[in-house]
This record gives sequence, C-alpha cells and structure tokens, in this order.
Amino acid sequence: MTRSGMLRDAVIAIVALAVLVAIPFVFTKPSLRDFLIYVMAYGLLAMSLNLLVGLTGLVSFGHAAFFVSGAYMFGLLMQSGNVSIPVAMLITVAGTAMLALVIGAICVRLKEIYFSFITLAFQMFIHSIILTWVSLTGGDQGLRGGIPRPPFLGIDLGNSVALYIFCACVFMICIVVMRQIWQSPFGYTLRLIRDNPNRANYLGVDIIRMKLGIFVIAGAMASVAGMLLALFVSGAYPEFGFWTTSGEAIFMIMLGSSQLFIGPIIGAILLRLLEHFVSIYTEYHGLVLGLVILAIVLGLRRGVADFVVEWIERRKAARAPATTEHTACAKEGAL
Amino acid sequence: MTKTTKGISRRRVLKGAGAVAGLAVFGTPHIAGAQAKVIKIALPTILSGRVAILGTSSRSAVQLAFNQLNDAGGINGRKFEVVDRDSKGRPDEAAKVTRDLVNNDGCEIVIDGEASSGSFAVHEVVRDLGILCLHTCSETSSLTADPKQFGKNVFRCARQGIHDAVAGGSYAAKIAKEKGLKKWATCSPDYAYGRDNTAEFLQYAKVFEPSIEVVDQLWPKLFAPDYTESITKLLQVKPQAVYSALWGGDLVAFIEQSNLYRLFANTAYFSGGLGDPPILSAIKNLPVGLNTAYRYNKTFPNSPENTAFNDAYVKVAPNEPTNWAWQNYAAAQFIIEALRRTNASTDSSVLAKEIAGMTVKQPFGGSGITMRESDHTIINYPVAWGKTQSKAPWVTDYVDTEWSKILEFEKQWKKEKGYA
Amino acid sequence: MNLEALFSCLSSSACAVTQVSTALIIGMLLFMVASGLSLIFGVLGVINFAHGAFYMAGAYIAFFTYQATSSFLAAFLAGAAGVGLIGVIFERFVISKVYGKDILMQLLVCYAVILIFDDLVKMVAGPEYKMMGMPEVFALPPLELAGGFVPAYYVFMIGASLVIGLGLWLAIEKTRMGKIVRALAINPQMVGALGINTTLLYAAVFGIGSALAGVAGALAAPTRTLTPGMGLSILIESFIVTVIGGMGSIVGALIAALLIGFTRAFGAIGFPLFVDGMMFGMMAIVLIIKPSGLLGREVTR
Amino acid sequence: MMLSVQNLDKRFGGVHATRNVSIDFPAGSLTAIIGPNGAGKTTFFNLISGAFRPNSGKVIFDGQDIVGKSSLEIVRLGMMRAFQVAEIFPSLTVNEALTAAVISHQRKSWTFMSRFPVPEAQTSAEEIIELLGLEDKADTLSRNLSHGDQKLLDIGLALAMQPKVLLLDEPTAGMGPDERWRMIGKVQHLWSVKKMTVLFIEHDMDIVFKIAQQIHVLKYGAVLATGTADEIRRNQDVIDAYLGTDHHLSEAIGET
Repeated sequence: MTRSGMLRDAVIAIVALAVLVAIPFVFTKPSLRDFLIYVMAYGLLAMSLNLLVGLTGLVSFGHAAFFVSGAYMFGLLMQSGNVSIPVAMLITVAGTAMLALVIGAICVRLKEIYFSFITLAFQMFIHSIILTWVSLTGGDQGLRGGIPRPPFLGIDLGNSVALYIFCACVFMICIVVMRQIWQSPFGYTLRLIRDNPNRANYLGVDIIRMKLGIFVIAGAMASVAGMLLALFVSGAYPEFGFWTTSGEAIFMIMLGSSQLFIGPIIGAILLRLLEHFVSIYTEYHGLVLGLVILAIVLGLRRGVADFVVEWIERRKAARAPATTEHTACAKEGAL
Repeated sequence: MTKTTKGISRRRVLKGAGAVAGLAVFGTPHIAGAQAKVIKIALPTILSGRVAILGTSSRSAVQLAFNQLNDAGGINGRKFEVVDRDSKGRPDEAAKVTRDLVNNDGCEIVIDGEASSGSFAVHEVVRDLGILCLHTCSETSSLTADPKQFGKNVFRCARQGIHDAVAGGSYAAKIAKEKGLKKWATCSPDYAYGRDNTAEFLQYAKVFEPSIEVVDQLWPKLFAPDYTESITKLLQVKPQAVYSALWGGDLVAFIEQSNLYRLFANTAYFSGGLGDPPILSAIKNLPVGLNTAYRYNKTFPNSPENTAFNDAYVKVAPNEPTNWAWQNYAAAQFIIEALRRTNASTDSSVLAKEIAGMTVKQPFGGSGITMRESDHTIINYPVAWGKTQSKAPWVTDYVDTEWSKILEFEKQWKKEKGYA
Repeated sequence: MNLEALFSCLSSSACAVTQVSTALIIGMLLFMVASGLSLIFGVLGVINFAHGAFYMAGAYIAFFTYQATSSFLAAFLAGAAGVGLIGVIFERFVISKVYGKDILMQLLVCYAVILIFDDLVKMVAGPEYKMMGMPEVFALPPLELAGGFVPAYYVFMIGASLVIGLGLWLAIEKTRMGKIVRALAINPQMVGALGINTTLLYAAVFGIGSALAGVAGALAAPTRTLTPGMGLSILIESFIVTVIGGMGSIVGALIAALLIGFTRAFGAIGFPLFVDGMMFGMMAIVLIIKPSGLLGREVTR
Repeated sequence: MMLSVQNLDKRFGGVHATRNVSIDFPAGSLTAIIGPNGAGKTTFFNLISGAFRPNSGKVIFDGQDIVGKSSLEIVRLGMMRAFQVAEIFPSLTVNEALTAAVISHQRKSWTFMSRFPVPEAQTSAEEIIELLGLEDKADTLSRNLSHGDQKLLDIGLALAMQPKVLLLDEPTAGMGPDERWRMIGKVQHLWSVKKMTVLFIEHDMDIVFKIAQQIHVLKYGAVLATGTADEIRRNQDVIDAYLGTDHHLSEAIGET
C-alpha cells in the first residue's frame, strides 16, 4: 500500500508536470506563462507555510522572512557572478535553512498566538535589516540591475519559455518533496502535535525538535518560492518580506484549504485570478476583494476547496449510501 | 481535518477546475495589435494605500494628454487608450502588471508610473520585452545615470536627484551666506531616497558655501505618522536651518506638528518636497517664508500654456497637479511627438530613436525640455526654489538655476560615481 | 550611540521636560489604540486586526465633522461614537460569526475589513492627504515649563487620554458592570447562566474597544495626516504594545505604551539608530521570557 | 522494585500538595491509588511522570532516579500515562493515531522517505486495536468515538509505547456502572497480557477492592494507609477519612 501510494503520487506529479510544460506550447500567450509562474511562486510559499499551519498547527505570521531571504540570497549570489544557477539555488536553500534554524530555535518554544507574534517580530526585524543595510541589499530600492541568468547545462533561462519550464520543474520537485513529507511518518507525527501537543509529548514525541524540523523545512521551501519570484521579476525587493506577503500566503491557505494537500495552490490560483480580474475592471479592487473574502468566510465558513470537496462527497454519499467507512479510509493516501 | 472520503477523483476535479478557469481566462486572446485602430498605452502605477495620489495624479495627466490628442482626431486616424493598473506599491506586482498590460492587454507603449523600487522592477521587465517605456515618477539618479541600467528603448521623464541637489545646494548656499546660517540639521525619511537626497543636497550646499556645518541628522521612518520626537530633538539642537527630504503626507504632518512647537519661528527651513500643490493646500497653517524646491506650480513657468494645462487638469482630476502630473504629461508629449513624426508607428525602436534627443517645447520648460540622448533622461525642465506664502498659489519668488551650471556639476558627479 | 547627549539632556530641565512630554504624547495616543485592542482581546478573545482601520475611520469622521461644524468637541464625540457604532455593527454582523473558529478566520475577516475601509475612504475622501487643522481653541504658543516646551494641544491630548484611560479602568475595576465584564472574560457560560445577555455585552465591549480607536483617531486628526492606509503603522505599534503589556491588560497597555513612548523620545537623543531595533527587541525578549506579557494572564483559547 | 517513590514532597505556594510520600511498586503489580477529592492523587501522578518537579524526594524508576528529568525523557524510559479526560488526537482515525504512536515508540518519527503507515508499525497498531476490541472502529475519526472508546484509545496510545509502568488516571471516569466494569475488565486483561506495572486512580471502591493487589490511600497529600483490599476495608483511619465525605466507601464496607 505504501509503495503504491508513492508510485501513484509520482505518476500524478509527472502527468501534472507534463501538462504544465505543455501549456505554453498549446496556449502561446506569454501572459498565461507569467500568470502560472506567479501562481507557482506564491503557491509554493503558501504550500510551504501550510506545512506549519495545516500540518503542525503552527500559525506563523512571519513566513515571508524566508521567502525574502531566498530571493535576496539568490539574487546576491547571481549578481556576484561566481556561481551557476543550480549551485546558487542549493546554497540559498541551505543558507535559508540555517536562518530558519536560528530563528526557529527561539520561536518554536512559544505556543499558539505567541508563536505567531514572535515570528511576526522576526520577520519585521529581517525586513528592517534589508531596508537599512543599503550597501548590500540596495535598501528600499531592492536589488537593482537585474539578476543575471547565465546558461547552465545548455539551458538558457533568458528564454522565457525555458524559464517557465525550469520554474515548473522546480515547482513540481518541491511539491513532490512536500507531498512526501505530508504522507511520511514524520508528517503523521506532526499531525499528533497539531491535534494534541501535550499528548504527543507523553507519547515520546520531542515536540520542540519536531517543530523545529518542520520549521526549517518550511523555511527552505519558502526560499525556493522566493527564488522563483526573483528569477521571474529579475530582482529582489524588501516588500517580499513585508508582513502583507505572509498575510497573503495565509489567505491563500484559508481560501483553498489547510487540510487538503493541494488546498493552498487552489487558494493561490483563486486569489490571483480574483485580483487579476478585479484590478482590470476597477481600481477599488480592495473593496471587491474584501467583500468576496467576507462572503466566503461568512457564507462557506471554510476554504473554497473544502467546500467543494464536501459538496461532492455529500452528493456521492447521497447516490451511494452503502459506501463503508473502511473503503473510504483505504483511499486516505490519495491527497 | 475532514476525513470522510478522499479519492483520486477529488484531486482530478479540483485540479481540472483550476486549469479550466485559468485557460478560459487566458486562452481567449484579446484582439489587439495590428488589427485594432486603437493604440494602447500601459500605465502601471500605485493607486492604493498611502501614496495613491501618486497614481491618481499620474493617471489624470496621461489621460488628459491622450484625450486631448483623441479629441484632436488622433494621429493618422488612430486613437489612443490609456490602460492603467494598480501595483499596490509592490515591485513584483508592478513587474507582473506591466507584463500583463503588454502581453495580455496588447499595450504597445509603457508609461511607468511606479515610484522607487517599483520603477526598477518595471525597468527589468521593459528591458526584457524590448518595449518603449518612459519612467515618470522615479527620481533616483542611478536609474538612468548608471550605464549598467541603460535600456535602448527606456527613458526617464522625471526630475533627477542630482539636478535638484545642485540647484538646491546653490540656492541654500546663497541664503546661508546672506543670513549667516551656519548651523544646519537635516530631518529626512530613513530610506535610500531620503538618505541619498539629503547627502547630495548637503554635498553641494557645502561646495557653494563651505562655512555650512551639519550639527545633527535625524532619520524618522518613512510613513511615520508622528514626528514629535524629531521635532523636539531639533528644538534641543537649535540649528539655524533645517533641510528635509520628507514628502507627501509625511511632510504635511511634519509641518503641522512643527507649527505646534513654533519650530519655524527661529529656524530656516529648506524642503525638497513641499512644492506640490496638494501638499501645500493640505497644510492648514502654512508658515510663510519656508524655502522649497519647485515641484509644480501653475504660475511657474508663468506661461499661458502652463495655465492652460493647469486649468484642463483640475477639470478632470480630483486634485491639483502634482510633480508627478507634469512629468507624466510631459512624457505623454514626448510619446505623442514621436508618434506624429513616425505616423503612429508602434515599433519601439523606431519611436525610441525619435525620442532620444527630442525637445518638446510646451508647456513646462522655457526653451523646451530635452530628452538627453546619452543617458535617456530629461534636462532643461524647471528646477527652481521659492518661498512659501499664506495663500494660493502658495509658493512665489522662484529662483531659477542655470542648467549649464547643473550640467557641469552633474558631469563631475558622474565621474565620481564611476558612471562616466 | 550617543549616551553623553542623553545624560546632558537628562540633566537639563528644558530638555528633560520636552522629551518627557514627547514620550507622553507618543505613549498616550498609542495607549488609546492599544487599550481598545487589549480590552477586546481580554474579554472576547478576538484579536481585532481591523483596529487600525477603526483608528483611520475615527480620524476621518472627526475630520468631516469638523469641516461641517467647525467644532472640535463635536468632531471628537462624532469620531468616538461613530467608530463605536461601526465596532458594534462589525461585531454583530461579522466577527461574531467566527467566534470559536480558529484565529486565521478572524484574521481573514479583519483583513477584508481593512481592504474595504481603505477603499471606502479613498472613494469618499479621495486619495490625497487631508489635514484637519488645529482648532482655534488650541492655537496658542507652546506652554513653557521649566525651560521646556509643550504645545497646548498636546497637553489637552495627554489629559484627555489619561481621563479616558482612568475612566475605563474605574469602570472595569469598580463598577458592577465592570465585574460582569471581567467575569465574562473568564467564564462566559456562568455569566450567561446568571441571566445576563452576553450577546449584548459582547457587542457593547467591542463597541467600547472600537470607540477607543475612534478617540485616538479623533485626537490624532488635528496633528497627523489623513490618508487611506494610515491605520497600518499604528496597528503594528499597538500590537507591540499589547504584546509587551500583556494581551487583555489595560494597565499593561499603559505601561507598555509609555515604555515605547520613552524609548522613542529618549532614543531619538541617545541612540536614534537603534530605536526600532529596541522596540522589536523588547517585544522579542518579553515573548521569550514571559509570553503572556508584563501583566497578562495566560490565555488558552 | 519497578518503581519506588521515596519521601516525595511538593508545595504549590502555601498549599502542601504532597507530603513525604513513600511507596514501592513491585514489577508486574496492579496498584490502586485512592483517596477523597483533593487528596493529591493526580498531583502524585504528575510528580512521578515528570509534569511537575517535586520539592524533595526521589523517584526511582527501574533503578534510576528520575527526579528532574523531563516528562519526555521519563516517557522514553518506559513510563506512560493515560488521562482522566481522554487525551486523544481528534482528527486522526484510531488506526492512524495508534500507528503514529507506535512509530514514535520505534523512534521512527523522523522518517521522511517512507510512507505512512509503515508496515511494522501497522502490525503493532493492529495488535493493540485487537487487544482493545476496537476492530470495528479502526477507521473512525477519534473525535467521533464514544466517550468510553475515547478513554480506551487513550490507554491504547500508552500501550503503543510498550510501557514498563502505566499510570491510569481514573480510567472509568464519566462512565455508567456497566461500562465501568467492562472498562476495568479490559484494564485487568491488558495488565495480565502485557505484564506491566499498573498504577491506577479510581473512585469506585467496588472496582478497587475487586481488582487491585495493593491499595494506597492518600489524604491531604500524605499516605493514610497501605494494604490489600481486606486490610484497607478494615482500616479505621480509612473509614474515618471517608465517612461523611464519601458514603460510597462506607456502603462498600458495610456490604461486605
């Protein structure tokens, strides 16, 4: 069963990647590629945050700290001109993981809302460092002059289709990694912590270390998201690490679902589509977006994806009342 | 965690739904480009949040220019449409919105109404796309002065920090000499623009009047609502003159709060940002005799064309023209003139060739504003300092600075910076 | 870092008076905002992320009332009452629907409200800067006190905040209604069982907490620029205050607000570059050592 | 001696919650801790399981003093507990929760590369489910279980850790009379199968007298009496302590 779960996820991932890669050849409009890269970057940020929020029950308000650190580390490494893109990516992931380790070591000792606050405080701290350390970061102007994309292994990311395909591959690799974490014994142990940390402690789970572990992983994943965005906009900006960016990631999770693995991606697509269209038709997009959020929260009281899934299941249940719970659970690995 | 049934079907349904939505959106191409008569101008800018006025005044000016053109019959039978979009002040959003406007909405010319970091983000996009772009709001010198930033089809139609610094320095030095102002302090927002602007102002003030001594420098946060601690600090330090790069709503608050302490009773004040009419009229008790750089004024240059612009603008815009308004209007004039000369060609490099080195006569510059060919930025635009008075038009006694002098020091500055 | 300047300031009465008053000016206004936030959290267990938007609403309501009536008193009362009403409506129709849901739901609806308010303000008042202007009554030269200067309006502002803060404290600690509210914070079922309409009480507490933000907005309107989005920075600062002081504690909010005020006023003299760092630092240290804040009680919701 | 408590003392401010308690628990014993409300029974469990740190005294568990060790370390040494109010994982199924607990016991919580549930853990979890008699409900969400089944699951979670010592805080709390007997029957069965040392707190004297090998009576934090069911029944101190406070005991004594 476990082998087959992995196999099936791998097949799904390959098919999804194939579809993603095929899109620019079927629909050649560059704006669709842009939209998808954007969704992938922010979706990855939301997905990585959901490892904390949905899987472990840690509501971080400061996740964008790692998003911005990924963008800047990567941008600075590439601007230094000494490393190739894959090497810079690996160094950035490792560097951000170290940063997350240091910050996490302090944060994970706090519980509930206090955890949220201290992550927020660290994020604001990092944001203000970026603003003040002008000689390195360019301050509020961001990393200027563009991020070079030297060809590696015959791949030239200066070509926008190549860039898109590269982003899609990196994105899918991260999704597969997170999926594996989500379904691994590690992931289930995190669910114990989410549901009842005290009980988990009395089952021999080292809560602090587990939380720190997932904090570091989530931070590293967020740095990949930051790199994708930096590659796409060819720059890095302090706004990437402002609290509103963390906020957006949270809204993506909430809009989609925190309990379905792909919920945050759905949320990212929804939020981006919504913003895209509303801001075309009115400059008062805040008003519209606000009303839509209120309607969803007060009307559905759960994420849109949660709602759709429940609705489908209710209909299924109505059609086939004989479905036993056991078969339902056998499919558990599916999402 | 809802855990009743979970099947592969769910994933397929959700993924599918998302994909369908996405494709439905982007799959149907907007009819744009060659078939359409309308030429679309993209205007990514900031329309929400604290600096929304930057976007709204930019938009009003660009729309005014192209509406006037359309009313006059367009060019070669072609009409123009301005497509603006809010970046919310986020650089990544600015980049994305710009790409969208070009790739999806079919815009063929970009007027970049982004400030600060947003303009650098747009800069990368337009260099990447090779499309014609005029930056209209960023005053950061390096955007065009740094040769690394050069883009064949990219221009800046906005005032530039270094020009203002030379003009401000020489003006301040003159007053300092006359009145014996030796002890200076600064109070500017703590971010790259505020720091650069202040440093450059002081540098040239000292060049022109070496006896100036800086006794303190205060750096309140950008968008700080309250400046009391900076103001009381200034009261302690007792400088004879204060320079400030504060702008916008921050400046309004700073002046009103300083009034409470009567700060300007004994201290001369030099401001880089006070000259915008919406700021001047927002301040309820505008002290008389504050020194400010020109941002925009309907009486300067005192020409019928400028008055006409002002009158036309206030009819369509929610507020008086700002510095951003004239810059955007001027940018539109460059584009329109280039379109005229090329019979409404939309080939970016053809247009860019025309704009490089072009001079537009009206309505802001005396002998016309020139887009310098070498670094794609404007010169000969109004650079002047004046003094405040208690009623509209708020600032008078503008003192012009010779452009020859500005250019001379700019050349030197470029050498120092390694830009030339 | 310039400790010498700090010491010489402290030893000169003129400087000390001016800077202490600066600390109070910054601190008391912050206290007004933070106390409302803290009250709402203490009783309802809700973190009102929309509090900054309420502050903005208070400032704009005061601004328009002042334009219409030229009376600062009317502007002040309208700001407080108007935002109080907005608070009650918000509580009844929006936030009460997500009581007991996780904090993310609350965050989401508050974010929605911030977006809506910012755009409404932009629609109604325009995107440009607004300034209410100093009312005639306060158009006096600054008061001189032992060589230091304190503007007349700020004396009023500090006094008004103190009176309101004291009134709030007395109401909570010394009245029957205050007792009920405190009981409500600890055991709502019990209060409900006593035949008290808890729904009404929740709305009232939320309204009062919001009104405090409105008061702060109205008090700030004569000296601060009004723009859409102006609530953001004060929201962040008042969060720092409530976290340091302890969520739910009014006295804690006062102490923390003054702490921030003094840090900023004297930091400007002694260590201007580290003021922000100090504020975050204090918050981080408090969170690490005593997560519930200086005077907060552990909350498990 | 599996567990030996020596001169254990704990104060909370002015309250002397545990007073110089010394009790030995032989390996494989089944011992009841009883006492009136507020006697300090749960505090006693909290002290030996590392939730609270005693002011003085020793807790010798399997040959080593565990005072000062964290609750996590103590758990890993093999002392497990179940709680008065069932502490479970609401959003996991019975099977998932038990499997995850087994994985924790096998120290495989940090496994990333394999998929949950790993077969070895799954097997152990299924054994426990069978032992508890929860086969029908293996795939039910924990939060949808009946009260009694939740308490059973709580104990099952502890069993997943292969405990040497198991502390049960009122396993029958909140149950009806029939259910109580079913529950305690299961506890006794588990004890005999698993050969653990079991300590349990219980209010129902009938149950205590029926199954406990040894009974320790706490009152005001101190040991009032120790002995077998018969000895306790006859102990005048115990009768005095319970008279007026708990008629059930006197009834229970009277009945026999």
